[in-house]
Amino acid sequence: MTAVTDREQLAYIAAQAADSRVNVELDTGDMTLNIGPQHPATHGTLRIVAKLDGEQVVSCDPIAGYMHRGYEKLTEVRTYPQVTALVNRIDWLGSFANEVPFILAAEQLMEVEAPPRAQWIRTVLFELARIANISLFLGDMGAQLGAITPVFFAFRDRERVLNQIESATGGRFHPNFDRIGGIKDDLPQGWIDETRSVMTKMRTFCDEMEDLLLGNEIFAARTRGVGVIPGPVAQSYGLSGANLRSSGVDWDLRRDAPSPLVWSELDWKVWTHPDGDSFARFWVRLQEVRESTHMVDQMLDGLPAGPIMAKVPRIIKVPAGEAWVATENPLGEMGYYIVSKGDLVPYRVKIRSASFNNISIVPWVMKGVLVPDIVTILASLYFILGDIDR
Amino acid sequence: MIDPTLAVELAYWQQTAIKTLAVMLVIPAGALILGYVFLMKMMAFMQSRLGPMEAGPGGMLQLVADGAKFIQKEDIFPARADRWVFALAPLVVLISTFLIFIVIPVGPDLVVESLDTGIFFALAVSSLSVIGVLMAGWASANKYSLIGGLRAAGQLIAYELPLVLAVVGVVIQAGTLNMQGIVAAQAEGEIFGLGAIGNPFILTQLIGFFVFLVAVQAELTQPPFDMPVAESEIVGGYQVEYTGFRFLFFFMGEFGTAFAFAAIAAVLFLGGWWVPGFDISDNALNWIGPLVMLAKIMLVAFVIFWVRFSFPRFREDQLQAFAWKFLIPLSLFNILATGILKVVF
Amino acid sequence: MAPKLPGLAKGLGVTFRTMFKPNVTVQYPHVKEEPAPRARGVIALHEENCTSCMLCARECPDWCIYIEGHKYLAPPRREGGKPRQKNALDRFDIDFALCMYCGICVEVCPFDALFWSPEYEYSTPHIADLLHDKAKLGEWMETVPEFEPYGTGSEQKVKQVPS
Amino acid sequence: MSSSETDEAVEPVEADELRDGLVDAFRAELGDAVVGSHVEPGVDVWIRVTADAWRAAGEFARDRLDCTYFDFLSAIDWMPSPFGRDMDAQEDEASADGDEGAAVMEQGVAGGETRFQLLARVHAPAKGYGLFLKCDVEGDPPTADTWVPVFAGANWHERETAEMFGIDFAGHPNLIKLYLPGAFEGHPLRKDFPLLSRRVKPWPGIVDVEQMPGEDEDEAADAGEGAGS
Repeated sequence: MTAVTDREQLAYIAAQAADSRVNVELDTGDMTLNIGPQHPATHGTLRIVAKLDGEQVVSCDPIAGYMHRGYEKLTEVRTYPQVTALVNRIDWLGSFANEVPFILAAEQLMEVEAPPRAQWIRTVLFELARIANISLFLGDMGAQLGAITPVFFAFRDRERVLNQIESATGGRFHPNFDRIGGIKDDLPQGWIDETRSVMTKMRTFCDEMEDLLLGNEIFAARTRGVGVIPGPVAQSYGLSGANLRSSGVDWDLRRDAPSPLVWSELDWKVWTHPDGDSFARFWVRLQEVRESTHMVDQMLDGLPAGPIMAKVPRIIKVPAGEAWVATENPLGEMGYYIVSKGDLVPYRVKIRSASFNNISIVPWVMKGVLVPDIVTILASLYFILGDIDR
Repeated sequence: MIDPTLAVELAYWQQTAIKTLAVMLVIPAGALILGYVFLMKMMAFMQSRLGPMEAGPGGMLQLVADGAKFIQKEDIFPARADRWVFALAPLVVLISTFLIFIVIPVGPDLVVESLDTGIFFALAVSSLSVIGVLMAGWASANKYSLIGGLRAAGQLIAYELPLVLAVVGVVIQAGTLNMQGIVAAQAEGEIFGLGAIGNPFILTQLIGFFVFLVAVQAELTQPPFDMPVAESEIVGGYQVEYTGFRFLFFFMGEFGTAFAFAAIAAVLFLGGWWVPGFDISDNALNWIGPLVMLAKIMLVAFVIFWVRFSFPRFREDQLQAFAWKFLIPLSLFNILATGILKVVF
Repeated sequence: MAPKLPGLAKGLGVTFRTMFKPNVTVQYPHVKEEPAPRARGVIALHEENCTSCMLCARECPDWCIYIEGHKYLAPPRREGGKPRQKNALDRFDIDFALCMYCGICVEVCPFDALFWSPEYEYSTPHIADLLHDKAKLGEWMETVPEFEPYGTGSEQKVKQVPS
Repeated sequence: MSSSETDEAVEPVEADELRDGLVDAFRAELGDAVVGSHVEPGVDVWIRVTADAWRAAGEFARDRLDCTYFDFLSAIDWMPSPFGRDMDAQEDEASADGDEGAAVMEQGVAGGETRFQLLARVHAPAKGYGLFLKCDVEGDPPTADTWVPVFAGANWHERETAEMFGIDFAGHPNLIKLYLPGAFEGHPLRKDFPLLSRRVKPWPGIVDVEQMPGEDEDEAADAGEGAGS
């Protein structure tokens, strides 16, 4: 809570109002409809200025920045453990998955390798975060299209996954469990069996979603052929994750990028879909959640015994140098570019978040669609506001 | 006319007073029952929740509490709103609901006015709500409500036609427009010699029943046809600027109309207040008629709300195409088939 | 199982079946759900262990731990020995309005004076009351659960909570 | 990982011919516009070009090295920050400022001369490698050509870099602020932009355990200081 006086607060709000008039050149022809920043379809405070001609969208550009917390400035004054605590608030649904690339980049700079048991537990929690994140998307996609029931199924079953993350790490949304050289603590007793039962529950959830939405003719009518993004355009905008794989580009960092985590030791399949429309994005994510539940089962069977923390000095000073590590987060490719000058605090951390690129394609994909399709396409691109604004 | 229950001579104005009072009570009660049983409890159980449990035993008084809350809310007019039109819009919607109940029979003698053109009057009056919705959409001086109002106008008009055409099949088979006559027709008639359970038109008019239910779903702007109040796109459509008791009118109008249309469907397709085993003019039906009607209304309302909680919503153009290209031809075919069969048998 | 129903009918089937399955609501004020023993609800202070070394206050990213202490001469351990100089803790406040529950202070404390307790019902009408002082943090000590034993294959040793 | 200025000696461990090949391809294409490069065997490759060859480097990477995937584009400000971490006790402030002059500005991997340096990453999904492109930007405000015609995704990244670092992108179709409100002056990610939230509140970590009467001053301060950082 920064100690900003009321006067500054009022000046800031006045500037905001001025901004809305100056930035958007007013065009009297069409009707300009402001969707957001407080709007149910925008997962948080994204504002979309859509120029409508009747129900047809002439142009549509999102205005981000209502949730900008200035992460890259904050990381310049924080030590590495403090940044880890801070950084899992960027994509607050894929909790644990935010910390992993930052810690891996720091480990790469320090040339430290976490023991195998720590790597396996990291990957288990990574996939649990993916399941928790994407299962909410499956429910929310239904809600955006008007079906009220799926979102409650999503929250009901996702609760069990969050309980598992909480009983292992202590925090449901912000685990802060990853350390340079290993993880903070080991798994409690009985955790593995409980997680297996949660995984079977999640598979029945996926079947319910398939029955409720995927097979539904109305859902198909609303999403097939809506918001088609061809492969090359997706690549030039830097879309990542399920948005890229649903446009036919077979690229998944878990398989293609060398990473100390244990994805290479499991057998699993990367799901792609040729169409690139909203239906394909929903379909790819549904298969990915199922795939993740199978991966977690395999990992729980093969969890090695051993220590969970490598030899690391108490006060961490990362040697000078630059490192980049990106992992396949639930929303897409998230990467950290750490520039270190050898002292307690990183010199510069560039945070490449998935939703930033995923939403930069909105002006291109929204030309000429109908108003209800704005919501469908936004829901299918699936962004988290914190990920866009950082 | 002797009022059967009181068996005392009542002047005409006294009867109308009682009947109006009865209708004035039925609508809020019907809205409360439907609202509580389906919107609160059934929806909750379908979503593996409990629904409201704190207000009253099992949360029964939740809607009463909501009503009180709405009434004490501030009555806000948007700055550039068209005051008179804004104020009258909810009333117009509510009036159309009240008028429908005039012709709905609940017992051999229990009907406000047994008009000869009963069903025709009911459908004509039910299209009044379109005007109320348009007034609300325009008067709120808000982009979202304008879009909502226009969408509602397009949708309600598009689905008036299948609604009426579905009823025509029933009228052909019953031979009369009078609701009591339709109930009587269903009581006496028999299919293929099997007279015991009479001939509820749902058996012979299945297509008509399906088209009627779909059209009712659209008239009530409920998912999968809730474009006018699509909360994830236009945040409540024409209702967005309404607060306090005006929003209560809209809410009561919505559920009152659901109650009314479920009642019409019960009369047209499920044999109204008649139950097998009773003679049509038996005085006892005056007592059990309303209960039978309530049971049938709850059955029909269950299907309406069950569809509401399970489906996503259509897009605007798909909704119109579905009405014009699929429902209307289907109902015309139904009329044709009924006509031919009527002549043959 | 069921014949290839059209998608719409399958959707109805799912909602109909869910109607009869048990629901998951926990009616909070009457029935309370047990958070996991490791849940980070509130921080408890074991005052005897604290030597006011200020490490937690320095490491806290949100700057929400305020410590004041003074030195005093403690009686020597062995009679005739030199009087020992110890730190006394006057003030140890954690402002839970600022705290982001990251757990760095609990981890960095070299003398195991801070512990996590899964207690979560300490909301107050005034935000100022979220500044828990030394006594309040001491009260939370009772709610700190024993550390859970670890799963198979772990080489961690289970820590003890000072009684 | 030593931050060697230029790539004169490849680590003897194993030459990474794939990434060396990339560097040579760039050298063949752009000639002396490639002013610096660094290969981290098996991990990554950095190539630094001059500002006016920036767009050509992008097009070359996309067309001939089929790096069709645009990852991100940002900038680094190499001037050390005069404020430090705002966490040292206020009276230590003086000592921090004292040696500010001495903190020389040395760039990281693949070197560089100017204060601002653009940093972009592109990726070749088909081939499975990615590469970093860097370039120094001079001038006041520092300007570089835009990558929007090369990669459509660069639009937002350049808008963010422009408002955060004050770097102007010539040819950008709509270079208005992305995050910050219209009337916001200054470029927050520049090192000389103060982090206000840390300047208004005194740091609670200041050791103010009063000394014992008759205790000498510095020994206590060192105890506090030593334990802390």
